[in-house]
Amino acid sequence: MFPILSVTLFVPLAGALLIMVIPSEDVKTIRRVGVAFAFATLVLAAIIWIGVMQWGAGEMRYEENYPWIPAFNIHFHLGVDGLSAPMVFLTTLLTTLSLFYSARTIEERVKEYYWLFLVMETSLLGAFLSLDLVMFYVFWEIQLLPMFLLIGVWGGEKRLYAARKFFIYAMVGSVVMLLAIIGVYLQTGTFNIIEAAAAQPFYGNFTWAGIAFWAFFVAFAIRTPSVPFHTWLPDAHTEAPTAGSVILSGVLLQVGAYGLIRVALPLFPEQFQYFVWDAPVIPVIGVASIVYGAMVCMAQWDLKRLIAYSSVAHLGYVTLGVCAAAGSFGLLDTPMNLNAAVSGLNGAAFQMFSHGVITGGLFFLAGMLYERTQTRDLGDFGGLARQIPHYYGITLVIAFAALGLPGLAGFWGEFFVFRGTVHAMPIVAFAGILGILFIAVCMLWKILQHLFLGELDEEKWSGLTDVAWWEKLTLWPLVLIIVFLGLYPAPLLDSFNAAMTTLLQTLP
Amino acid sequence: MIFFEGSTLTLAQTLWLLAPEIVLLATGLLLLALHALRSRQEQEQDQDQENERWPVYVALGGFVAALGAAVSLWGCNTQGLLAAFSCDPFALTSKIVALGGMGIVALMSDDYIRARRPRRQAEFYALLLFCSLPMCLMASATDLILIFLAFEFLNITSYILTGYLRDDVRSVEAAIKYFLYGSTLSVVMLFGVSWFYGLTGATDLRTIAAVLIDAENVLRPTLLPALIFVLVGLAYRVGAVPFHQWAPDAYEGAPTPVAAFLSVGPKVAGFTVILRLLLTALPVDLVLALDWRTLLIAISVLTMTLGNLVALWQDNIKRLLAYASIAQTGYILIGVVIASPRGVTAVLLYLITYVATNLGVFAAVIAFSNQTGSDEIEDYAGLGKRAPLLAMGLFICLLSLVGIPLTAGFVGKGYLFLAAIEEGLLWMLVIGAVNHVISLAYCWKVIRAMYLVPAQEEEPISTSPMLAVSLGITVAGVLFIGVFPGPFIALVQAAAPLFLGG
Amino acid sequence: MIYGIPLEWYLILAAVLFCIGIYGVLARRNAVVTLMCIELMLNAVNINLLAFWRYLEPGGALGQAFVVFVYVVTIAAAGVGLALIVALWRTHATVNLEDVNRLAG
Amino acid sequence: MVFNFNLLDLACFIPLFPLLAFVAVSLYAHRDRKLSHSLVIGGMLVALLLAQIVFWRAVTLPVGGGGRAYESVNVHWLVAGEERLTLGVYVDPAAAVMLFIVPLLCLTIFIYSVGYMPFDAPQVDPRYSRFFAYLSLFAAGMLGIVVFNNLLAFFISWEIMGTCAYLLLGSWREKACPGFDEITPREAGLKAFVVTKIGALFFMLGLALLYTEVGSLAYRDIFNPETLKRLASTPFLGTSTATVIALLLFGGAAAQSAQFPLHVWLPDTTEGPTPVLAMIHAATMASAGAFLVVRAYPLFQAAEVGVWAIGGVPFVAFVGAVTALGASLIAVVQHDVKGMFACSTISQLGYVIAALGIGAYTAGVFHLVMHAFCKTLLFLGAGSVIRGMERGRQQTHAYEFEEQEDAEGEREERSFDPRDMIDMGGLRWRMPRTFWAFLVGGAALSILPLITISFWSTSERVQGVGVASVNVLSRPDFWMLIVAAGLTAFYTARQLFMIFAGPPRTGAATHTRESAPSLTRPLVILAVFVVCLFWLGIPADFPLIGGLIPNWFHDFVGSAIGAGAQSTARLSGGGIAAHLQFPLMMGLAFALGGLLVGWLVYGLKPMRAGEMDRLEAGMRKLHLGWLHTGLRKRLYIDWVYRKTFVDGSIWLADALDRFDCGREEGARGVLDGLVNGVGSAGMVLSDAVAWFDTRVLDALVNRLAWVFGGLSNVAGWGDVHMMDASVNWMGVAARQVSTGLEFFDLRVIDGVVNGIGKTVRSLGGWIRPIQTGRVQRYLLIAVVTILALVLTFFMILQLNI
Repeated sequence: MFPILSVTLFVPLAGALLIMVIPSEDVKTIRRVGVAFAFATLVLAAIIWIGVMQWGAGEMRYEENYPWIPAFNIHFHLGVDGLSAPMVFLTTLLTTLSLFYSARTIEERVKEYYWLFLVMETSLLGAFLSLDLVMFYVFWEIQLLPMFLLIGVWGGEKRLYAARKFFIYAMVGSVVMLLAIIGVYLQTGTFNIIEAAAAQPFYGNFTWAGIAFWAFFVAFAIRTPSVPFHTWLPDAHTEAPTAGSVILSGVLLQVGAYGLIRVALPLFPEQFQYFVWDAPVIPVIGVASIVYGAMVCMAQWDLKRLIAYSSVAHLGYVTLGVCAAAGSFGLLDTPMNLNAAVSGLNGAAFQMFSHGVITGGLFFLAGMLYERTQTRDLGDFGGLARQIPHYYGITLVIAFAALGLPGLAGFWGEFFVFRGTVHAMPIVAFAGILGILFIAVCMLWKILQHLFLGELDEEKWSGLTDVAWWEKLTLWPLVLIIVFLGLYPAPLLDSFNAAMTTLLQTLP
Repeated sequence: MIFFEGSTLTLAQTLWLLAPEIVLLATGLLLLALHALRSRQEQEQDQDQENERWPVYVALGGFVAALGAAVSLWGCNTQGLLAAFSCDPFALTSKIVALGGMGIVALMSDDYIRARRPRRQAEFYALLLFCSLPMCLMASATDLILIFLAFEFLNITSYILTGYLRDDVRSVEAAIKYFLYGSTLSVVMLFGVSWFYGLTGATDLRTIAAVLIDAENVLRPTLLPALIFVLVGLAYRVGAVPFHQWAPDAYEGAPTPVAAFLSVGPKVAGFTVILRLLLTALPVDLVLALDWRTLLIAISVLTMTLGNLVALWQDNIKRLLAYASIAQTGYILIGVVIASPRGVTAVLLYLITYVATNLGVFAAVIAFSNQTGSDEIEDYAGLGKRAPLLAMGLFICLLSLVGIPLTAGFVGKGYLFLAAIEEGLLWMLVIGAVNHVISLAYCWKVIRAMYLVPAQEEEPISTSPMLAVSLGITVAGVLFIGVFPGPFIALVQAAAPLFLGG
Repeated sequence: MIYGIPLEWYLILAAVLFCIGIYGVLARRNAVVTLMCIELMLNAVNINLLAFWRYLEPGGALGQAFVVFVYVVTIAAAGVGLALIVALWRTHATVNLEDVNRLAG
Repeated sequence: MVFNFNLLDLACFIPLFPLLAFVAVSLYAHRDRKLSHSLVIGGMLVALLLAQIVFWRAVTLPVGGGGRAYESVNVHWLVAGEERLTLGVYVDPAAAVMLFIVPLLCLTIFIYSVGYMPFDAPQVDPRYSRFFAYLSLFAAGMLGIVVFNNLLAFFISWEIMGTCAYLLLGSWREKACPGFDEITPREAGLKAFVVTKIGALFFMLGLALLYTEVGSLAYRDIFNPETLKRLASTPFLGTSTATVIALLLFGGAAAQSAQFPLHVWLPDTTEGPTPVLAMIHAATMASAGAFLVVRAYPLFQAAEVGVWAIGGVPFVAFVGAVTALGASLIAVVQHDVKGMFACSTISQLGYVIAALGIGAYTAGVFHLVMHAFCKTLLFLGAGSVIRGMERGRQQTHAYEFEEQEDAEGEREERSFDPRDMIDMGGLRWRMPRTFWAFLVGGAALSILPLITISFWSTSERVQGVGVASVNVLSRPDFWMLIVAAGLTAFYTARQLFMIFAGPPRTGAATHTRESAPSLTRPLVILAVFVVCLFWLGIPADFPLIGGLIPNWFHDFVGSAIGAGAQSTARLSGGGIAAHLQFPLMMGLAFALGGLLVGWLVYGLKPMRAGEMDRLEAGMRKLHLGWLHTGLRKRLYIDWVYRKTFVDGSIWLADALDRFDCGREEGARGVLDGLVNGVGSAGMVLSDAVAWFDTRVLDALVNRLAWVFGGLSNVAGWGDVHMMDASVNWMGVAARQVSTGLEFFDLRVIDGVVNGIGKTVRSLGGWIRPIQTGRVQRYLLIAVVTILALVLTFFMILQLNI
């Protein structure tokens, strides 16, 4: 069978290598090649997704499994199901858009920028595609370096600080995860995620299982990021170049959430349930991320910081959704609980996808504004609705989606998360719902009011130009996806639902 | 076992087993002779041998030949056949590693030496060869006498190399310190060895082991200090805390290629000796094994922690690398402590990855200092702009030094920690993890300078072909091992247990 | 040889020499003296070896061989050491080890 | 299902056309104003036609006869595990009735606003088509609420309406132009959005719970009796699931239709343009809230037993009654035309809610419908009046330029608000059509309460708690509604007289002319409808006119919950007991009394120019001035909210932000600091300490600043009057709490970080000097170590371990 997954995985890498040999003066070719390869990957990803939906999204499709390091029975093992296929699609989509957008905005050291970006795409895809813990870890760690360089080289003025913090945080996380992975291997003798889940590492040995579970959880929580592991995010976002923060928030964070669903939940359902039910630490973390993130978001005046905190809050819903599923582990025999748990997970996954699209869009918008005005301080603006109506319109849609307005993509994730949570743990749901309110306030009050309404500072912004064609081309796909999914979520939801139902039913 | 039947060896076979050493020796002598001839010619018709390259080519030829000989010996296992000398896969592996490393050292010292002591190149390379010879011997030695001889041989030649720039204040100072420290501690070790001899009446490791297994509880009280003395000497050789202090000064003062050699050669040799001596003479079922394992555990923890912590402080990259390699010693000691085939495998694998990584870093450092004449980290500012490829190579090697996936360092560390956990040394794992994170910090220091700090001056840095080649080889090795570790693991796994079991 | 001098005496003598050597290496400032002290320690080792040989296995040649090797090494080391000290004098114009501390930290 | 075409299937296209119009305008047509508003009106016209078809079809079919509703067009929409939720249309009598009125009202409003929006005034230039696009989306949302077949789609459309309200109010005027209660339009929009959002969150939680419990949100599933019984019987959070869900849904409804605790957003919307008000208050948004209660009526019934009662009154009814009374009280003292209507909207919706709460389903729906008509009519009328006043004022100016302007003119100049009824008067002859429309609307408005009140007469089964039938006179809600009825009548009369009666009180009023036909025609149409429709729903036993025509509305709508048959049965039964006649009589008396008082106060002797509002004067005379101010300030409720919730949360946000990452330079946040501390303790030990020090100092300074700020605030607020003081005290408390929290964490966690930093530094400081550079020191260390080792091992041997 045609190894479409590994092809998809390595197409960007090939692009990167090709770009390396292009002389760095020939900027035009470099850009063309970069966008072309990214787009090719996007097409492949779309094909994969369609295929997965075709053959049934519940099982792993297009599996490829070759021995890599036989000594430790480490395999080069790829596979894709209803959960990972959309994430792959999201990754390729955002990368394509970012490269297309950067073709107009990145002027210095274009060559390095482009091949770094493509290398990063490969590593991101690898994390979503790999079914082997070591591969997952390897890609997980490789992702950090290009992002680290993107922030550090093309970043803003405080980039050194931001990059350092990002690096240290990420490394701590991955070391912890590495230890946990080794532990799992020594227990189960395999790195295969599915088999390891079936073998239930440390089964019965609660202490060690708890330690391993927390090692995984902390790694994912740092990446996700959950309060209190989140402080690297605002700086990283604020300093990163536009496309960098798009990928960072759109995909890089999702890898953490993905790991939570793909690895932490199936491997350690018991411990997960224990820390959701008997010692409710994780729900508290989730709610804290939501409410705390939203409140801090309300206090921001730097546009990018604000968006960063809003994504802290958004990803809190993912944690909450997974909690809902984990909490009902063992009670899944009744259809009501099963459906609730499944829709909790659906909500989490949907939130991942929609957050990727929405926050990606928001960061694009922020970047466009910054490149025009060289300021991100919300206090400097006002009344832009007249000056740049097209920009205003698009911002309206995306901002409303970000505050979870029903009818736009942002709503479903939150709704399903609450549908999963409200019956099992009403208190958590009632607390978490506050986040929506605060996010709404800060989107409307901070962004819309301060940017677009009020008096237009004529002599300051009269020269401001509306979005150009390539910016429209970057933004409109996101807007269309947001609206379409908001009104008709079925395509995405079916895909997630199938995968999640299988996942929960195969739990021991 | 291609060509040994029977329990005795013909002279030819014995010489053939010594082929690598012989080749090295011969090449070294050849170099010296040629040098003598050339310089006489030079005096006759006074031509200049400024830019002559033949010494390095000859030396490389010698290394390649020796390497070939070692490879051709692959598979034979003469344990017990020869006195004092064993040619088994373990020895051959470390020989191959050492010779490869030394070859690369020779490759990258070309410009450096030609720039500084043009008329004395031949001697330099001869000394390099004479350094490699004892390393090979140490890999194979199974007798305390031979071990001591090789040990001292290595010491003396490396003193000379360290002080090779005899007009350079720092070089000479480094040499004299290294000399005093090294010879004192080697005498201490020798003292211990003499007691070994006295107590067991033998110098052959296996005999010692046999004696000890019978009469351990009688000998243990008296043997312990001797053991400690020996361990101290070995610890000095591999630069383990608190016997590491010669290393930073020597690295900083020595000519950079020599520093590169110091960071790999003695370590490889020293660890092969440590493994062979301890595991053969004091096998794990003795109580003494418990003693030396306890001792080494303490030393290892101390070494990795202190090495990493102090490395944070360094502003001179050579010193930084010195401390980094001290920390690496600490990691490798974990493998020694494990004292099982898996542990030996881990050590060998780690040594391979370590040599590749460290030489890569040094190649980059040499290339940089050849151009700018500086080793200070802040002068690396903007290297990413000035020499993208060089910076990328250094970047990759640093990542490998820290142990990021898909680089050799990750394979080495991963295997080591895996083995450690299997032996139940979980706390080792924890300390290792902590140190891993600390080590990120000084790695970051260099990366930050290279990529994030804007450069003072913009003019690009060109790398000479020799250095480019050596850097390329090492980086390729690092990446290859990182991505396809399978064959290497298989290799060392084949090599490890033989001299234990046999 | 059996003049009634027990083995221990030799060993103690060797140990004492060794300690003197150590003391000298640690305490004396002059590089040459330090070098001599190292030689002293080596000789202590030689005494050890010879005593052991003579008392434990007078038949064998192992100990003697060892001593010969040690002598060789001693001489080589001494040669290199002296050369280095000369170089030290040429570069630093001193042989006082206290003053040789440029490389530190 | 096999597809057989039914006219009712057209229902699914009804929301579609306004939506398409919105898309078309916002994407393409927005450059051309004419095109855009004609697109919008066209879309609504199509919707109207379809709606009419569906309505008449529904009426002629026995739709809902015996509670059967028509449902079709099921599209696969949502999945969760095994269960599926489909999207489709659902037509039952209530929906049919809404389909009859909503498109009609929306269309009139659209047409009206074409005339109302100054077509060529520059300041509305770029947003004209945007305005119509939003209106269209607004209508689409309302229609969606009516036709869809599950609560989730209901919710989506609901939120779309909220958003449109925000957009229409917020982005309409850019300038901050404080109206009567110093709030700019965009603030009003934000307030509206946030408050309704709070309701929406309750609603959403309710939906989530309901979805989980039932496994579906389609009406057919959630409203079938077994499900309801199960919900009512399963315990949850100390009561029954049905109750929790009902309360949550009611939270949503209360916010949307501005019931008591969440009513604050509605009065402020008067800052928006009048057609928008008509949409929000009458036609769509606020009505939607009540319509939710109508929709979920079976659920409320199932839950009712569980819903706690206040003074024997069901919770829902109680909230409705309180709202009705309070809002009408506030309405009495308003000077602003629109503001008064806003309050009256609140109180009327309170009636609807109360009616539904006590089980008067049909009365509630009818009240809702009629209120929609009246209020649209009145708002449009008010708009016409305001336009008239503005035009009059412009003419006054022209007039005054010729001759020297007098002090009078200047006074107007300073404080002229075309919405202030004090400045009006005598418009009866100047704007006749508007006047008649107003009269009809006002009359209807003042009669409306009787519809709900009459329920006590028409129905035996008054919903008490547990009790089948109670004596109405013992019911607080009854009395509240009665009083509110009187007040309604009074303020209607007051307004009519103040605007139209007597001599004009200002130049502007003097020069007012009748508005253009584009404004007045919709008024006429609406007036006609109001007059006709009333007859459809007259309770059968209304005095004099009762039963002249059969109460068709009651049968049709009531049949949805099977109340129709019974009512007809009772009709055949003939007369009713006297004690049931009593409430209606009472209500009638109050209404007429209110009108009478109004006439006595304002009509008998019309107000003069510059005269103070009679009511205010009277109350001051009775030393009730404080009450009057309180009422004018809407009982300070908005203000309390602002002081506590709004400011409190903003303070908390700032505090948390400082805690998190600190906005000022040097004052890094605690979490951040912790991380940096660890990070840089490992990294640059030397600068760590200086850095911590600065941070501790900064923390100290911040703390002092906070405390002093708090103290000065206390001092500053010392002299304000009672309520003010208490409220501010709460504010200060909130601030101090957050300060303390932040300070505590700064101190504690900094301590930790400091500790780490210091230890690691000392470690480094201990290690580094070893490397003295003197080789003999090195050797010394080595030898000492050796000795130490030897000794240790001898120890070990002695202990022979």
